[in-house]
Amino acid sequence: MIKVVDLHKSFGDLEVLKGINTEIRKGEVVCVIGASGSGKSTFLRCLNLLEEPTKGEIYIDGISLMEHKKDINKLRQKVGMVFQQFNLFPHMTVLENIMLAPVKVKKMPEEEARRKAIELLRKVGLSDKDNVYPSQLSGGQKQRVAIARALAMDPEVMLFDEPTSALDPEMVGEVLAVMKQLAMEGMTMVVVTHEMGFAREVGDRILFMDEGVILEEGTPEELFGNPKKERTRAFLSKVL
Amino acid sequence: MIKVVDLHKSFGDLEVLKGINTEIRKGEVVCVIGASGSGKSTFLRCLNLLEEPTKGEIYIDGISLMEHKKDINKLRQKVGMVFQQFNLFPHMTVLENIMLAPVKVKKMPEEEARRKAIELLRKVGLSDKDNVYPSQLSGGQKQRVAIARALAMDPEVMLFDEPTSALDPEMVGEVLAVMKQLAMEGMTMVVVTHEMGFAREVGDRILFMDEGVILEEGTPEELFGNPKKERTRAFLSKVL
Amino acid sequence: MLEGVYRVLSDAIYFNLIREDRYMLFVNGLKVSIQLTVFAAIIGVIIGLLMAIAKLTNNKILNRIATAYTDVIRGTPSVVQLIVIYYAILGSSQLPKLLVASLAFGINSGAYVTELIRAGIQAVDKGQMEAARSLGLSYSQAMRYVIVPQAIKNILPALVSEFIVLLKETAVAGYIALDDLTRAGTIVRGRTFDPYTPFILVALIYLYITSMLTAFMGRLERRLRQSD
Amino acid sequence: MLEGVYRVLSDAIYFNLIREDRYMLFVNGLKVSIQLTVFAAIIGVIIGLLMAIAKLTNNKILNRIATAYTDVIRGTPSVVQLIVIYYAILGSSQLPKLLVASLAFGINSGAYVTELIRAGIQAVDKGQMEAARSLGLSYSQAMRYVIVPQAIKNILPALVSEFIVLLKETAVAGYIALDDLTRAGTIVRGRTFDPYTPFILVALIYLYITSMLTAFMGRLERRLRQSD
Amino acid sequence: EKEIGGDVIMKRVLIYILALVVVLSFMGCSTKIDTMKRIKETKKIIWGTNAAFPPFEMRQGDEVIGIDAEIAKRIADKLGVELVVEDMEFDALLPALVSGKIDFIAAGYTVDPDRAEQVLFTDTYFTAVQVIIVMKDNQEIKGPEDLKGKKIGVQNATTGDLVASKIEGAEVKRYNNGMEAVMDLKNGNIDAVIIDDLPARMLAEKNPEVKILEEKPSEEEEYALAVRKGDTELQKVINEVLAEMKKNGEIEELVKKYSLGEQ
Ligand SMILES: Nc1ncnc2c1ncn2[C@@H]1O[C@H](COP(=O)(O)OP(=O)(O)OP(=O)(O)O)[C@@H](O)[C@H]1O
Ligand SMILES: Nc1ncnc2c1ncn2[C@@H]1O[C@H](COP(=O)(O)OP(=O)(O)OP(=O)(O)O)[C@@H](O)[C@H]1O
Ligand SMILES: [Mg+2]
Ligand SMILES: [Mg+2]
Repeated sequence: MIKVVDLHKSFGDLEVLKGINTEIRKGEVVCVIGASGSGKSTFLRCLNLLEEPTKGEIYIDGISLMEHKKDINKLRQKVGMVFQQFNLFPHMTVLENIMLAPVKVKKMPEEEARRKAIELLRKVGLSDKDNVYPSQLSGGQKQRVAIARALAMDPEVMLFDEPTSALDPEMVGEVLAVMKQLAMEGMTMVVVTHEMGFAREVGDRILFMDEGVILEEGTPEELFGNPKKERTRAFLSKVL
Repeated sequence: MIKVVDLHKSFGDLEVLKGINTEIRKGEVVCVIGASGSGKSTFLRCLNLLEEPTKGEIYIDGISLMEHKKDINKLRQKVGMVFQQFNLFPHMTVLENIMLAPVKVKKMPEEEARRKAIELLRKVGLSDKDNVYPSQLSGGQKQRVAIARALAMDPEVMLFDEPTSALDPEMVGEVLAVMKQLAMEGMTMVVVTHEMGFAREVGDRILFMDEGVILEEGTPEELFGNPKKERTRAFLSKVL
Repeated sequence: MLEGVYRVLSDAIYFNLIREDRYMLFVNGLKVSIQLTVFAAIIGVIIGLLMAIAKLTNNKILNRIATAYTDVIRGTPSVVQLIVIYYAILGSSQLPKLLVASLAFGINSGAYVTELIRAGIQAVDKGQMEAARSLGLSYSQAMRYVIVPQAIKNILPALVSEFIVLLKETAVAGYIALDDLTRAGTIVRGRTFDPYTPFILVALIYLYITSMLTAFMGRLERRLRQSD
Repeated sequence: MLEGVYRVLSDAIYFNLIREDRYMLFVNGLKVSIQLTVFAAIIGVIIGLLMAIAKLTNNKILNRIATAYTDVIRGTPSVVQLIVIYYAILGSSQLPKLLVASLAFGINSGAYVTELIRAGIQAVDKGQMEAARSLGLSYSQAMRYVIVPQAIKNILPALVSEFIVLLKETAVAGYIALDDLTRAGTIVRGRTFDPYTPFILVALIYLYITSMLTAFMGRLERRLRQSD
Repeated sequence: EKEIGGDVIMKRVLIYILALVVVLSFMGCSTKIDTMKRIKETKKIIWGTNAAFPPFEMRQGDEVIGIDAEIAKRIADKLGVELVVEDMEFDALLPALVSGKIDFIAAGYTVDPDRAEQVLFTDTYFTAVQVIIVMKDNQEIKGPEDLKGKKIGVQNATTGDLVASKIEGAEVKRYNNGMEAVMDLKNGNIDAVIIDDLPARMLAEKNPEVKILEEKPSEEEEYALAVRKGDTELQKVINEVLAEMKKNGEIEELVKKYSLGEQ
């Protein structure tokens, strides 16, 4: 589904990604963990070409992202993304937020888009919030709308960048529940997270990133239960 | 030296001081303690007419502040003040900071003012910083300069409003040392502070303020050792 | 003394307003000034929007063009621009004078609006663009549906303020023989030979309109602040 | 083709600059524009400082006067102000024209400087005034020695920007028959009947000077930021 | 910032109006000027003109030259003082004279009853007539009758302005000087220009694309100088200068010199 080969990314002199190699299979839930500044977000954003890689290749369904920069809008439709800061559009209602991309990008008829949006809102448990503006929502509700908005484009893979770190603790659960459900329905997901419980329970595979490389990877049991590298152990001892 | 009679102060609808009565004798060191928002700063600032009392009287050396608002600049010369945020003048060197008031207000000749400033800097242990700008000083050094600046006007009483709360812990000592020395030299001082150690050691009398009144007062032994009021005890249990 | 004051005043009013229906000159002048300002404002906002986007894209040529435009316009007096555009650039275009003047002032205003809009767009959180792009919207779609609507809201009060500036700028329209409000003062002065009154009247009319606009801007600012 | 371009250009230069030493008109015009701007700026800063203080004191009458002043000036076009001040207020004063114009533009600029300085003063930390007063300095001493010097530093770049605006504003000095740079363009055009060249030259000269000033402002801003 | 409503604004504006009324009335009662005394004290006489009216006044380099310039110079010489030129917009001349900014007007200034109410005219020194300038290829406009409903360019506040303003349905465009009007005529923005005959000839000479119509839109008129009301002493001096120059044919010579020789 997604194949990453020797991915490098530098900001000026600062090399943030130093050669990432991995493959994400259809239906897999991959959780990315690691210390702050290790390059997790940058990695995720490269998968979407929100950051342009300095070197390396990314294939989605066998198509090279680097060779098809022109079709980036097409390719991005296959990849949904959810941000730490939600990034809902504040001047649109919840429904308009969700309908925007299907109507403008996929040229879906308004009515169909609306029906779909309402269905997605039901799915994330916010049926009653369709005509409300984002400023009137709680953080957890905002993030669930953001997930619905990404899902409206029927993506083949969903990227989550610390979707719960901007939330008050009592709202983390509701967002994780939605993500868990998505995973169970077979969505391919890459999740950067500090929620080790979620990673352990939902993740098929855990990537531990450190200083721009994937230092260690494995199933949750392997990685949490029996980390091989010293760095991984040090990190886990701090967060668990 | 200072006599405060039924002092009231309101900001709009909010009554912050609700009748303060006290007397401060020459050479006495009075420490004011109390919870945040209890009106300590406001009380201190009234002594200097930086805030104008709504009601009540303040006498300095028997002269009513309220009746002599016109001569406020004269009266203020008798009262030095040191602020939590130092409030040094950033566009002047340390020496210029100290010399400003003597030269402009007392019309002291520049040379004399300079000699005096240098002496005061020696006193607060900053002889080598005379031509330096405030931005190049550490917090503790700034506060010591502020004390020297206030002393340059030969005040009869010094007001300190939490002089050490904006300082990193390692700098608190150097400022308290200067204040202790001042107290030993017989300066009349009113000190709002959270440094209970200092209050206990240096204070002749402690005022405990609560919700705009002096709830309890006494020597450090009385007030810290055997507080009479419930509120005082509750406050002390939290800070000691 | 009082009688003298009264005489002077009533004479001033009679000669500068009543006689030969001279008040109509002011009324028509005001009409021209307002039309000119409104047209110029519309042109200015359109140009400003395009140029702001040109400044923000990664296209070097567009960047250069937009920068040259704003630098030249903001670096020269509007009177000079008006004269150059009217007599030189659009000289023999045969367009109505009001339109040419609107274009000239619009081109002038556009440079200031460009900076306003650019700042307004840059003030929109970067995450908005990223979210829009990640949904598959193209750059221009993201601009149109997500960024610009939010930017507009940010800069609306500043736009009203620019509108006031523009109204005042148009006072030099007389340079190209457009009978705007200020010109009306000149014409009346030419008829009544009264050096003060016509221009004091003109000043009062401007003052009244700009005060209204300023008050409107204040209300707008408060309204927008509330809706956040 | 090339020869034609060369001919047109060399003719334009000859008739608009060389013949009858016409370049001297531009040189003298520029001199007048710069003198006018400098004098007006000085007057503007003095007025602005006084009015800013008048706005900030608790004296109601001073407040009102300062507010009326800034409202009226900022609410009317500078051309109209120039005419009113020149012909009406300073009517028969017989002062040199350059001085009257400097006064007029200074009064105009002063209103904008007032707001600049007021904002600059309000941006100085309140503790500075309190510290100064607690040392026994009077309000005016505190202003003079403590607040204003700091405020000036804050607003220096904005003042340079106001200076640029002022230079451009003075382009309407021709209204009171002052031979400034723009008027030089009019005069040369009146001689050469060349609709393009004189004003394009004028525009280029303005552009050159404002670019210099803008660059200077940028350097000043950076310098001041460093010194913090 | 506190709430500023429309009514508060109205109140403020009313206060400004009141303040201005006071200023105005104060100026209305302003003091008389003793012109001759001032001229003698300052050793200067101020000539007001609009130096875009060839051949009567025009710019040469920094100087103002032309027929009126020579007359003005003579007046200054006669008084033994320095001549100061104030080159201003034409419409501002009369207000400037009345308010004391200048001491006399010499600007191809037509004697007219309205103006005579405000100022004191000297003897006349030149007879002029308004003419119509159109493009050479214009077949439509042959005389004043054809100007109805047309766009006519004039110099603001000149006799031409008054003449054009009386033409039925005409749209009058007022320029700061005749040259700008002719430039706009060539640009096709107006149909005709009405201006005094001598300047018209010079404009036509410099702009071969235009022509002057034979038929005149108004009667002949007379140019004179103007001084402030009450300045009879200065008026007398000027009249003497004019009489002298007329008698020895100097004026005619000047007309020839500046109309032809220049440029
Ligand atoms: N646009 C940028 N320009 C320059 N440096 C950047 C940029 N984005 C990220 N960086 C740097 O790249 C490094 C990795 O950042 P990244 O956001 O990928 O880390 P992270 O693992 O997501 O950390 P966190 O857990 O704090 O989100 C950091 O040092 C960061 O400062
Ligand atoms: N200028 C002011 N305007 C309005 N309210 C004020 C003002 N200054 C102080 N207050 C209010 O008065 C109350 C007492 O303030 P004050 O600063 O005297 O308390 P404090 O005892 O010094 O507290 P802290 O220990 O936090 O400094 C607070 O509620 C404060 O919000
Ligand atoms: Mg991150
Ligand atoms: Mg306090």
